[in-house]
Order: sequence, then structure tokens, then C-alpha cells
Amino acid sequence: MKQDNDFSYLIDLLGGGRRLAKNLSSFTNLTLNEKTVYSWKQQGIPDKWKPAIIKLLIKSGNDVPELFFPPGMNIYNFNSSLSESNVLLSKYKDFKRDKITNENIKSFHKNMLFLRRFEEKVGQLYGLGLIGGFCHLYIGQEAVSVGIEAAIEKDDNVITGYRCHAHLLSRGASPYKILCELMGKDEGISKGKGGSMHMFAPENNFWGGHGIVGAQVPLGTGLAFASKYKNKSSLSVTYFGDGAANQGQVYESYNMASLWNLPVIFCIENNQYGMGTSIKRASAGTDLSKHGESFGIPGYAINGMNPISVYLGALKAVKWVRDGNGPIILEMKTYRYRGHSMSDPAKYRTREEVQKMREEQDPIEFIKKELLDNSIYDDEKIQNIDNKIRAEINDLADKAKNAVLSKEDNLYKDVLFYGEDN
Amino acid sequence: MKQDNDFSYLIDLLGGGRRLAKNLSSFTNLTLNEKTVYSWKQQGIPDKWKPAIIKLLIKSGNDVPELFFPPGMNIYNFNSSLSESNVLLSKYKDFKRDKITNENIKSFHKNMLFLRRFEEKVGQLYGLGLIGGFCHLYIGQEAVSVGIEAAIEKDDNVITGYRCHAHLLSRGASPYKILCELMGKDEGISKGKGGSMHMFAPENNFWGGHGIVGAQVPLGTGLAFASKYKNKSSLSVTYFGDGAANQGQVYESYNMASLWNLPVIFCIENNQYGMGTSIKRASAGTDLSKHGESFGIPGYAINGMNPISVYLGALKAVKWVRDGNGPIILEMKTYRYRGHSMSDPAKYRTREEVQKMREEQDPIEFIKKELLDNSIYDDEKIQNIDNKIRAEINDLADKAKNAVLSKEDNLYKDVLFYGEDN
Amino acid sequence: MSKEPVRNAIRDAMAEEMRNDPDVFLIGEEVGEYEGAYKVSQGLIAEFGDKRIIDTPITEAGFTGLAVGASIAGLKPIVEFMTWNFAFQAIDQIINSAAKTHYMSGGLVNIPIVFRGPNGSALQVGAQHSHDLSSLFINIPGLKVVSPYDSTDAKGLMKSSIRDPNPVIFLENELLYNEVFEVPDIDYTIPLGTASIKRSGTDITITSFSRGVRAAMEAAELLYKKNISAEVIDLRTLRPLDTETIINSVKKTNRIVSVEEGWMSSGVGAEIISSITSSAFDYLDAPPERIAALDIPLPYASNLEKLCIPDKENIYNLCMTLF
Amino acid sequence: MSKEPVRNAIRDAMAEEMRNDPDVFLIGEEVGEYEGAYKVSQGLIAEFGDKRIIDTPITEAGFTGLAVGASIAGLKPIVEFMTWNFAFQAIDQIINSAAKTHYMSGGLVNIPIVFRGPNGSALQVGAQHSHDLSSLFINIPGLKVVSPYDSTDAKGLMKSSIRDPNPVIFLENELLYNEVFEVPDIDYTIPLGTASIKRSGTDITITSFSRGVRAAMEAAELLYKKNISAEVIDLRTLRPLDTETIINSVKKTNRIVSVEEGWMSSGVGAEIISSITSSAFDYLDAPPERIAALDIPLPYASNLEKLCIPDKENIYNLCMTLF
Ligand SMILES: Cc1ncc(C[n+]2csc(CCOP(=O)(O)OP(=O)(O)O)c2C)c(N)n1
Ligand SMILES: Cc1ncc(C[n+]2csc(CCOP(=O)(O)OP(=O)(O)O)c2C)c(N)n1
Ligand SMILES: [Mg+2]
Ligand SMILES: [Mg+2]
Repeated sequence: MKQDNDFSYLIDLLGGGRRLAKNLSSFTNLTLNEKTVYSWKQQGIPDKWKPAIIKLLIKSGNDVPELFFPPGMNIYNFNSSLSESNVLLSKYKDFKRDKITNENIKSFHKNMLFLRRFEEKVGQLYGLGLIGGFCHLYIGQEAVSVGIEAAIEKDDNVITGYRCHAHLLSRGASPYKILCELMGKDEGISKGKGGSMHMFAPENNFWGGHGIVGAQVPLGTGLAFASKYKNKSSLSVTYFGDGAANQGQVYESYNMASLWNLPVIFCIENNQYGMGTSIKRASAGTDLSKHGESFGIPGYAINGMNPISVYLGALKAVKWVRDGNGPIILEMKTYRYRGHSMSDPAKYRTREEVQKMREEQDPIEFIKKELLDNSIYDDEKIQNIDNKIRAEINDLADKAKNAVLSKEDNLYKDVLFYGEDN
Repeated sequence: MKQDNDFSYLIDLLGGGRRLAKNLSSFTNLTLNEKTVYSWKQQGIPDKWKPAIIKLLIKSGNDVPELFFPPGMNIYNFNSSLSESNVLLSKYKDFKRDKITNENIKSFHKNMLFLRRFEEKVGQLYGLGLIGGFCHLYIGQEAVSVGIEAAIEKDDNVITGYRCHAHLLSRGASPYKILCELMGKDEGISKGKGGSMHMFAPENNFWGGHGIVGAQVPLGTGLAFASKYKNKSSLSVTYFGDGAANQGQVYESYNMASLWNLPVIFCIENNQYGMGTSIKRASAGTDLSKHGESFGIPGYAINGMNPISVYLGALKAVKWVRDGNGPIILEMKTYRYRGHSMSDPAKYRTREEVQKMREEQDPIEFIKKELLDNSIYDDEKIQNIDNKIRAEINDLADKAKNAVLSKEDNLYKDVLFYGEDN
Repeated sequence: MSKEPVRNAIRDAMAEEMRNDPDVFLIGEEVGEYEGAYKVSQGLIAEFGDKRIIDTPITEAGFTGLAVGASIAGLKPIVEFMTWNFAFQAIDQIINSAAKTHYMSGGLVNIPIVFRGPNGSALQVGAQHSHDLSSLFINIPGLKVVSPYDSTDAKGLMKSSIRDPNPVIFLENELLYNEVFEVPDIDYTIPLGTASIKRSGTDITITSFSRGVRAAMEAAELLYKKNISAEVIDLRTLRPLDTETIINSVKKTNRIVSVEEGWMSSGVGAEIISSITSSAFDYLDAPPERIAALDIPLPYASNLEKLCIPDKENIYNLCMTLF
Repeated sequence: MSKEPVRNAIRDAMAEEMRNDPDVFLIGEEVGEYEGAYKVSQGLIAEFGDKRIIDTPITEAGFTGLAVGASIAGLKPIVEFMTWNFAFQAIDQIINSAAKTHYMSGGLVNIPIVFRGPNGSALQVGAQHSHDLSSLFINIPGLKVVSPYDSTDAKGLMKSSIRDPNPVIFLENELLYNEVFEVPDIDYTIPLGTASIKRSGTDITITSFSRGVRAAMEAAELLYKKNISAEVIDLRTLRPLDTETIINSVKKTNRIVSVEEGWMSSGVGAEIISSITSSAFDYLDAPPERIAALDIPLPYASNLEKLCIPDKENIYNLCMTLF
């Protein structure tokens, strides 16, 4: 047991038995007495205490002898200054599966299915030439928006990029108005002037719908700033993609959000591609939830194909933010089945890759299985719900098709705002 | 010694004695046999092996029981995915003090003193109204530029911001031409058209002198890109400040530099203030050398008031980059004695703070002491050198004062380039 | 009336509006503890604290976007760019997020925000620090663009800009900050979109804005000595442009010269001349002319720099060619 | 002569220059494996590999700055912006680093680089994706600005742009990519700075560029039916502007209308008109006029969008007011 006594000098280096005992005790919250530590000088430093001593050595600017590290460890395992916020976060318990009620499962199912059928309809209408311009569908990613929405409050703020139909719907915006918008109708949510990428629903605290990749991230941080400024408890969920996650203004936002302790959840929808570029070809660090570390922002990855995981993971993040801890990063590992936009031939990935995701990880299939396995619904009920949703969306689409086009007098309106009364 | 046997189940969780022995051996490069590991089921897992086992647990997606951690450690100490590049870097030995020759010390002294006296003269000339516009002095930071220059080659590329006189001089640009530039003379290095912030010396592979905070960082990354594109061995030293380090394009540059493995040293001159804002008020993560971690870029901090530390630290970085490992971040902890620019009253810090730095950490005083302690020079010699430098700079300044102003026919020249022959 | 430098006029306007409306706040680099790189926000942090006077990191894109986001959520930010040169880093947020969102949302979202700071050339700060962004912004619907000359206008227009429910670009000039002018002691505003006739005349109209107004006034004085009566118009707001005032003047004088310190090509003068030729062509007795900065990046050397920005002589000479 | 869509003409120009000069490379989002968001770089990665056809992360400021840095070091980058709208994120590097450095360095550093991509409106892509940046760039000394209409010009001008030792802004148009025009089979270039007379005429000059040329040509045809002979000038290069060709034309026709798809205020037309009134005032028999996009952010709805961009009828009507 004396193999280590060549390291006894470390004890003196750290101020001798008394000081070291005190420091180790306060550092580890365990009680160590002077004599014990002093005895290590003869008997060798116990393996148990080596990690803590390594930390003290580093802290005091001393070198750590290579052989002093436990097997498989090195200096970088002990340099945790970046992870303080993560350490704090580790005190937050994960929400467990038992939090999930049947009602949750039912609503996840209904809401995700609605998003899916809605986007399928949008795809059809686009194919028919009734929708123009850029149109980005959410199919495959439904668990994210639905799971997050379940975890936040109505007066929280939500903002995202151009792939925004689902987030609008989750917030409670009118599907009819969205369809009208997509078809350039006067009843469109933006009077037909915004189109697929630019829709807003202030009543639902949904703030767009932005076409410039990454630009919504400082905007969303600003929504959080406003909440704090006005002493509101609302937080901001700021969505962006894996491609957007490389934009410099994202890091600028991380910095300000952390510096000013803003209530914002940065929710990265990592669907593994930014247009035709896989995350591996675009990001040197693909662990997107860790990019806040150096700013003191903790984060974690969540299976974004599973609404239950999203919901539980989001609950924890919401609690973190509401407790006043400042920002957090959630990386949703998800997938889009369709091309980037309607005009994307998607040659950058194989059919098999898509097929495999659809078959093995589809969020709606997953939740259907939950419904059946737990005997919440039977097949027929599920079919009925689907039929009802399809019928509702068809009706809305037909109505929207027949609505009048955006009127010409909209043309010059809303360039400038002339106050509420005008 | 059986206190730990409540954790024996972990051995099965990790595949049993045989598999665990194999995994631990390959992971730690130590040999462990099956039986030993099997015996742990009875005798408890030795403290020495716990860290490695924690890593395996995490890797295989298992929870780590809280009590299994060594005192003072937590899960984030074991999640080293971000630090792979740092682990690799840890295989690079530090260059040691014994590398330093007397010649090194002499040249550090001469070069730093030249920078100091030069900038003092510039300050005087500014006070006399002979220099106009923005003028940022380097006084206090001399060790950085001098130490780095000693560690790189002439055909390496250097670029920086507006605080550029020193870097130009270190590269070997003509002090006379710089003085002329500052006074708007025809012989100015930019024909009087650039001024203090915009000077270039292509012959010396110095590429500016840029006025927009942070903009030089992608530019410097581009210099490295060009070296790689042309299969040159030259690297790019890209200097920027602690304030600039928050700019989004810095992170965009980190990402590209790491993704494409570019030969660039990001050299952050952390003089603790960006204008009047201390780094603590501007950066949520003040450990600037760690901001590349999430992009897989290693980095470390260096005492930027000590030319020997800078030189040794830079040697290691240069070796890292030349070995083809891609980018690295050096954070130089340094200090500027003067205001941000000539017009800064510097009320954001106390006189005492500046005084203390000057007295306790001045790089020139430090190197003088080295010279004296090692009997390389005596006081008189040091005084002589100083006198010679002062005299040289005075002469140059007088000559520059008397030089002709930038000629009017420079006005329309160089807006567009018409090829080498025109 | 009291005498105030333009610097204080702007500061006072901000302070008064901040007293009236808790949703107004100032954000930018060095606006707080340092009290502004050019001391425009002197004293504000003492009065309003660091909740409403916010020092930012040097991240123009980020804090501009953050301010636009705060504005979307109902606050009324004043964003200071240390100089407008640095706003290039944030221009996407100004143009794509601030200027276009009201329209793209069909009027559901509006963005009350002021972007301000010194614009154009100062003294010997070199090309990267001397850009005049006026014409860039007046091209863009959804923005209002203001560029005052004197203290009265600076204060009155700043107050209107803060109250305006749209994004307003407020272009100041470093070299005017120290200039002292009279300021009314009453609480007043000046409506955006109205030019001001600084000097009446009958023979030629000279338009300008910001620091150019001074050179224009001086040139008018020189012309006067030659018995030419120049009418000098301070545009004050560049978008919407008060074309009515300009046209009425030209109908009277039949000659016009536009003066600006920015570059000529597609500059502010180009817009003025094209508006005038379209509306008052038949009133013109001579070609409408413009004078602007030389078409080169601004050089550092003082002797060269002086040749670049139009002065009274240049303006006077150009005017004389029209008679 | 063979027939080629504009898309291929630009691609072929890049490929030919890349074959001739190993320092030329293409960098941008999706230019490589995806072969271009609009397929302009189709086939290039197969020929040149990923060392010279470089896919970037979505970080416009960063990769633009990187390309400018590479250019400083002697390479000749072609930077593709997926559309010019996204270049707002990188505009500081274009203006402050690329355009000004040659001057600021007293000529020591030059920056041979081409920035290219589709500019202006497409179809129903909304205000944030429809910005025309022409007038922004022509304001700035140190830049050349090119905006071709047909395949011949696109190819010849692109080759000249790549060979030019200065930063060149190359403004394409998505709606022209598919348009087929003749292209000479020989190796040729077209010098920057020269306009092209697309149709000779004696009664009125119509200038335009990019897609506006088509509407101008169609309007000329309508005018012809009314016995008005219009001369149509395709400007091709917007900076330096070929004012000589325009002035000579106006001296003949005595009337001018400028057509552009960008906004009017301080737009390209404003520059043309102001140049003409300064140089050829006495030749004008009617006010010089301009037509441009409506002064609003471009709406999404197709019926509204159509009203915003000048078409042959609008141009024809404007021309008729001048007789
Ligand atoms: C600043 C900017 N650059 C480029 C584009 C073009 N563009 C639109 S979406 C997109 C991909 C974004 O990918 P990601 O962030 O992963 O989101 P996803 O589409 O996968 O939801 C690109 C390059 C843009 N709109 N804005
Ligand atoms: C984009 C931009 N924003 C603001 C400025 C004004 N400015 C010049 S230097 C400076 C401080 C930079 O501090 P730091 O990066 O720490 O460098 P230091 O001056 O300490 O060397 C600021 C804000 C600028 N030149 N460019
Ligand atoms: Mg994606
Ligand atoms: Mg600093």
C-alpha cells in the first residue's frame, strides 16, 4: 500500500496536512481530519482522494504528475470550470415517465397527427400549384413542437425560422388562416403578404416565421429580455436548426443570454441536415447542446422523435429557466422526411435512410403504440381520429381555396404603422 | 473493504468480469485480468478503477449512482467528448525554460524596448497634434507580439486589428514608414491613406491593421485557408482582443478552421478591457481559450506579461499547427497601461490597478531582471541600449516630421487596382 | 431658449422620453458606465440605472437583433451604434427583421425602435470609420430616416423618433456633437418628414442635411456677396423626403443644387434630383446639380481628407456654374 | 453559336476560368455536393473536386471574410451567396474589408474576388428573400458591380469579373437562369463597364439591366406599334456606369426612361437620371423618368406581387407620357 508515497510531496505542496484536510473537507463536503491526511505522507494517498487532490492542484496552478491520474483519466477531466452550470443543472431531477398521464398521450397523438395531416395537405396544395414560393414542411419533426408546447404556458413566447407551420398550430393559431396565407388569400394570417415563411400570431405569443437563417435567435433572446425587463414570468422558446446553429449571431445570443441571465430556451431542432449539408459537414462540434458550455449555459440532447422524451426534457428546462437560472440549450435529435423545401430532390441522403427513420422512429407510430399498448384507444378509435382530422383539414383547405385573393388595397398597407387608431 | 459491494451490479451491467476486464484494459492501456475484475464483485470495486468504470457507464448510456463518484467529482468531469482535442494536445510536451538562450533574452529585451519607446514617441507626437484620428497604443502588451514573433517564421502570416503598430514592427516593417503614415506623409507605409489602424506590409507577410472589431478573424482564417490551398507550410497568426472575442464571426471562424483543419493560431490578446468594458461585463465565459472546445479546438492561457512564457507557449502551439492538427487558441493574459485610444480618460479602472500592473508585472522590467540576474548585461549596458533605441526613434521621428505630406495625386490612386503594370 | 450642443440635445431628448415612458431603454456599446464613446449618454446611467441603460458586448448583430426582439415584445429600444460604420454587422437585422416585419405580418407586429449614432466622416479616422449610410437606408421601405443638423432639430426629431411606432434610423454626426445651437425651453417635438428652410432665397435652392447644412449656409453667404439669393433647405428627414418643400422652392428659384457628405453614386442627391426633374422639370432654368464626397474611400491624411468633403467653396463654385 | 440558359453560361464561365487558373475556386453554401441551390454549379465538384468547390456552413459573415482573407493571400475566390439577401450578414466584409483595403493600404494589397448569386425578386418568396441590392453597391467606390441579362453577357462578364483584380459584385437573377440565349462558341470576354445597345431607336432611350431588360424590350415593341422608335440600353455593368453610351443615346433620342426592379428611392435610376441631367440637360425634350418596384416590401401573394415589379405595360405607359 506504499506504492504512492513518491507523491507525498504533493501534500506539502498543498499546504501540509492541516490546510489540505481543511480544503478537501470544504471542497468535497466530507469531513477529513488533519491526522488522517498527515498519515498519507507515509501510507500513500488513497485512490479515493486522488481526484479531489488533482482538482486542488490544478486550482492552485500546480502541475499534476502523470502517474497520479487514475487509469483512463487525464487533466481535462478535472478542468470543469466550463461546466459549473451543468453541475448546477445536475441537481435538477429528471422528470420521470410516471408524470405522463393518458391525457398527455392522447393529446400528443391528436396534436402530432394534426400537424402531420396538415403538412401533408400543404404538400398536396403545393403540388397543385395553389401554394407558391418556398415551403418547408415539418413532417417527421412533430414530436418537438408538440412536446415543447405541452411543457410551456400560453403566455410564454415562441419564435422560429421559416419551417413554422407546426409551431403556429401548436400555439393555437387558426389552421384556416394559415392555409389562406399559404394560398395568398385575404383572410391569410398575414393578409397573404407573408407566405409560408412569414407568419405571426401575437395573440398566441408566436412571433414568426423568419426567413433569414439564424436571425430569429437574437430576436428570441430579445423576447426573453423583454420578459425580464417587464418582470414577467414568461420565457422565450427560440427554435432554430442544426444549420442555423453555426451562425455567429447564435453565439452572440448565447453570450448575452448568459451574461444577463435571460429566460430563454434555445431549442435546436437538429434534423441532421441544413438543406443538403449533413451536420457532420457543417459543424466541427456536432454536440450542439454543448456549444453553450463556454458561456456557462448548460444543455442536453433529447430524442426529438419521441414526444414523451421531448415533454419530460422540456419540463426540466422550463423549471430551470423559471427558477431564474437563465438560459438553457435543448438539442432535439429529430429528422425531416421530406426534402428541405418543396423543390429539393434530396439526393444528399439515401431513400433507405429516410425509410429507416420512418419505420423505426416515427413519433406518431410510437405514440399510437403507446395508445394501443396501454389500451387507451383501440385501432378503430385511432382510425376515427385520423379520419376526423383529415376531414377537418380537407374542409378548411376547400374553404381556403375558395376564399378571395388578397385584396389590392392591402398592397400599400402595413409598410409603416400609423398607431392603433389608424 | 466491502463497503462498495452494493455497486457490484455495475460489473454485470458492463457485461461481466470478462468483458469489463477487456474494456478497461483497452481503455486505460493497463492489463487487467478477468479474475481480478470478477473478484471485485465480492471485494468491492477499488477506488482506483472507479473513474474508468464511470466513463464506461456513461459511454454505454447507463446512469452512474451518485455515491459511486469519488469525493468532489461529478458526472461532468467524466464527459470529456468536447475535450478530445485537448487530450491530444496533452500529448504535446511543454517547451521548458531550458530552451531559452541568452540570445533569446537579449532579443526579447531589445525588441520589447523598441516597441515601448516607439509607442511612447507616438503618444508624444499625438499629444503635439502631429498624429490624428484614432490611435491605439500597445504599451504594456509588448511581450505578446515579441514572444509570438520569436516563435514563428518570416513566411507565416500575421493579421490583427487596429492596435497594430507593434505587430508591424515585430514583423520587420519600417518604423520610419509607420511614423510617416501616422503623420500622413507621402512616404507613409499606406501613402498616408490608411493611418494608425490601417497599415499593411505584404513583404513581411503582415496583412493589417483592420478597423472593424473582429473582422480580421475570418480574414486571418482565410490566410490559413490559402496556405493550405497552396500546400504551403505557413500558418496564420490571427490576433484579436478580449472584446472582439465575443463577435459572432469569431465563432464562425472557429467552426470553419476546425472543420477544414486550417493552420491558424487564434491569438487572443486579453488585456482585460474592450474599451471601457471589463471582460467580466462583456463575456459570460471569461476562459477565452476554452471557447473553441465545442468546436474541437484546443487552447490554453499564457501569461502575456512574460515574453518567455509567451515564447514557450507559442512554440508548442506552432508545433501543434505545423504537425497538421489544425487550429489552436492562445489566450494571452495581458494588460494595456494607456487608455483604449488616445482620447480615453480611462475612468473604468483605478489608477492603482494600472500602477500595480506596471510595478509588478511589467514585461520589460521582468526581462531586465533576467538580464541582470543572469549577468547577461549590467545596468550600464541596459541604459546604453535604451539610449540607443530612444535616439534611433527620435531621429526617425524627426525625419518623418520633416517628410512631405501625402501628395494630392495619391487621392484618386488605389481605389481600383489596374494590374501590376499600371 | 438656451444654448446646447447637439450632444446634449440628443441626450436630453432620450432622457425626457425615458422619463415619460418606462418601455424606452438605451442599449449599445459603452453607453452606460463609460457614458458613451462620444459622451452622448452622459449622466443617463446615473438617472436610469443599468436596467435601462445597457452596456453590450461588441456584438452588433446580436444586440441589434435582441433589441428588435424586445421591440416585437412591446418595448421601445434606442439602439446606439458607437458609429454607424459598425452597423454593417447588424444591417440584416435592421433591414430584414426591423423594416420588413410589419408588412410581412400583415400589420400584426410593429417595431417601435430607434437606431442611432454618428454617421459619415469624422476627422482622420480612415475609410472604415467614415462611411455615410444615408442613401443605403433611404432606399428601403419600412424605415424612416432622420438626419438632423442643429440642436433644436436633433432634440425635437429624436423625441418624435422615439415616439414613432416604426423603425427609425437616426443619423448623427460626430463633428456636430460639440456645436452649440439654441434649444427651446419648452417640451416640443418636430414631426418626421418635414424639411426646414434655413435661409430663404429666390435664385437657387440648395438642399442638404446634417453637417452639410453648414457648408450650404456658408456657400449661400458667398453667393449673397455676388448678389445671388440662395434658399437653403435642411432636409432633416431623408425618408420620407419632404419633396413638397423642395419642389415649391425650385418653382421659385428655378435652380437646385444638392449637397451631401456621402458618396454621389445613387446617393441622396440622386434621389432629390430625380424627384425634382420628374415633378418640376419645366421650372428648371439650369441642370439640377449635386455635390458629394469624392468617389474614393476617405483617406487618413488631413490634407487629402479635406479635399474629399464638399466645402463652401466647392458648393459656391458649383452654384455659379448654373448662372 | 449555341443556345444556353443563363445558368449554364455562368457555370461555364467559372469552369473555364478555373481550368485556366488554379487560384480560382468557388465557395458558398451548397455549391458542391448539392451542386448549387439553383444548380448554377452543376457538375463543378465532379470536375474540380472539393478542394476547389467548397461547401460552407451557413455562416455568411465568416465564409465571406475567409474568402476575402484568401484573396488577400493571393487566391481568386468566387463567393456564391445562395441569394444576395443573405449577403446582408456579410456586408461588412464586402464593404469594409474587400472594397476599402486596396485604398487603405496605399495600393499594397489588392483583392481579386467575385461575389455572386441571384439578386432581387424571384416568385412569391416574400420580402426577406426579394431584396435588390444594386443601388447599395453602386454607391461604394472600390467595388465593380455587374448585372447581366442574357447568356452571352453573363458568360463574358463573369469571365472578366474573375480576371479582374478588384472585388466585383455580380448580380444574377433567379428568373433568368432558365432563359435560353445564344452564346458564342469561341473563347471570349466582355469588358466590365460597357453598356450594350439592345435595340437602336431614335425617339426615346430606355435603360435597364438584368431581368428589367426583357420588359424594356417588350415595351419598345409596344412603342414601335405606336410608331415610336425606342433605343434600349442594357447597362450590364452598374459601376462603373457607361454614361457615355447613355448620353450619346439621349443626345439622339432626347428622352430617357430608366427601368429597374429594385426600389426607386436612391436607386439605379436616380443615378442615371442625375448623370444625364448633369451632362445632357439641354438635349432633354421631356423630363427624364424612372420606373422601379413599388415602394413596399414585396408581398407574397402572386396577384399582389405582380403589381409590384414594372412590366411592359407600365414602362410603355410611362414612356407615352413623355410625348
Ligand atoms: C442567412 C441565410 N443563409 C441561407 C439561407 C438559405 N437557407 C434557408 S434554410 C437553409 C438551411 C437551414 O438548415 P437548418 O438550420 O438545419 O434548418 P432546417 O431547414 O433543417 O429546419 C438555408 C441554407 C437563408 N434563408 N438565410
Ligand atoms: C464592429 C465594431 N464595433 C465597435 C468598434 C469600436 N471599437 C473599437 S476598439 C473597441 C474595443 C475592442 O476591445 P478588444 O477587442 O478587447 O481590443 P483592445 O482594444 O483591448 O486591444 C471598440 C468597441 C469597432 N471598431 N468595430
Ligand atoms: Mg436542419
Ligand atoms: Mg481588450
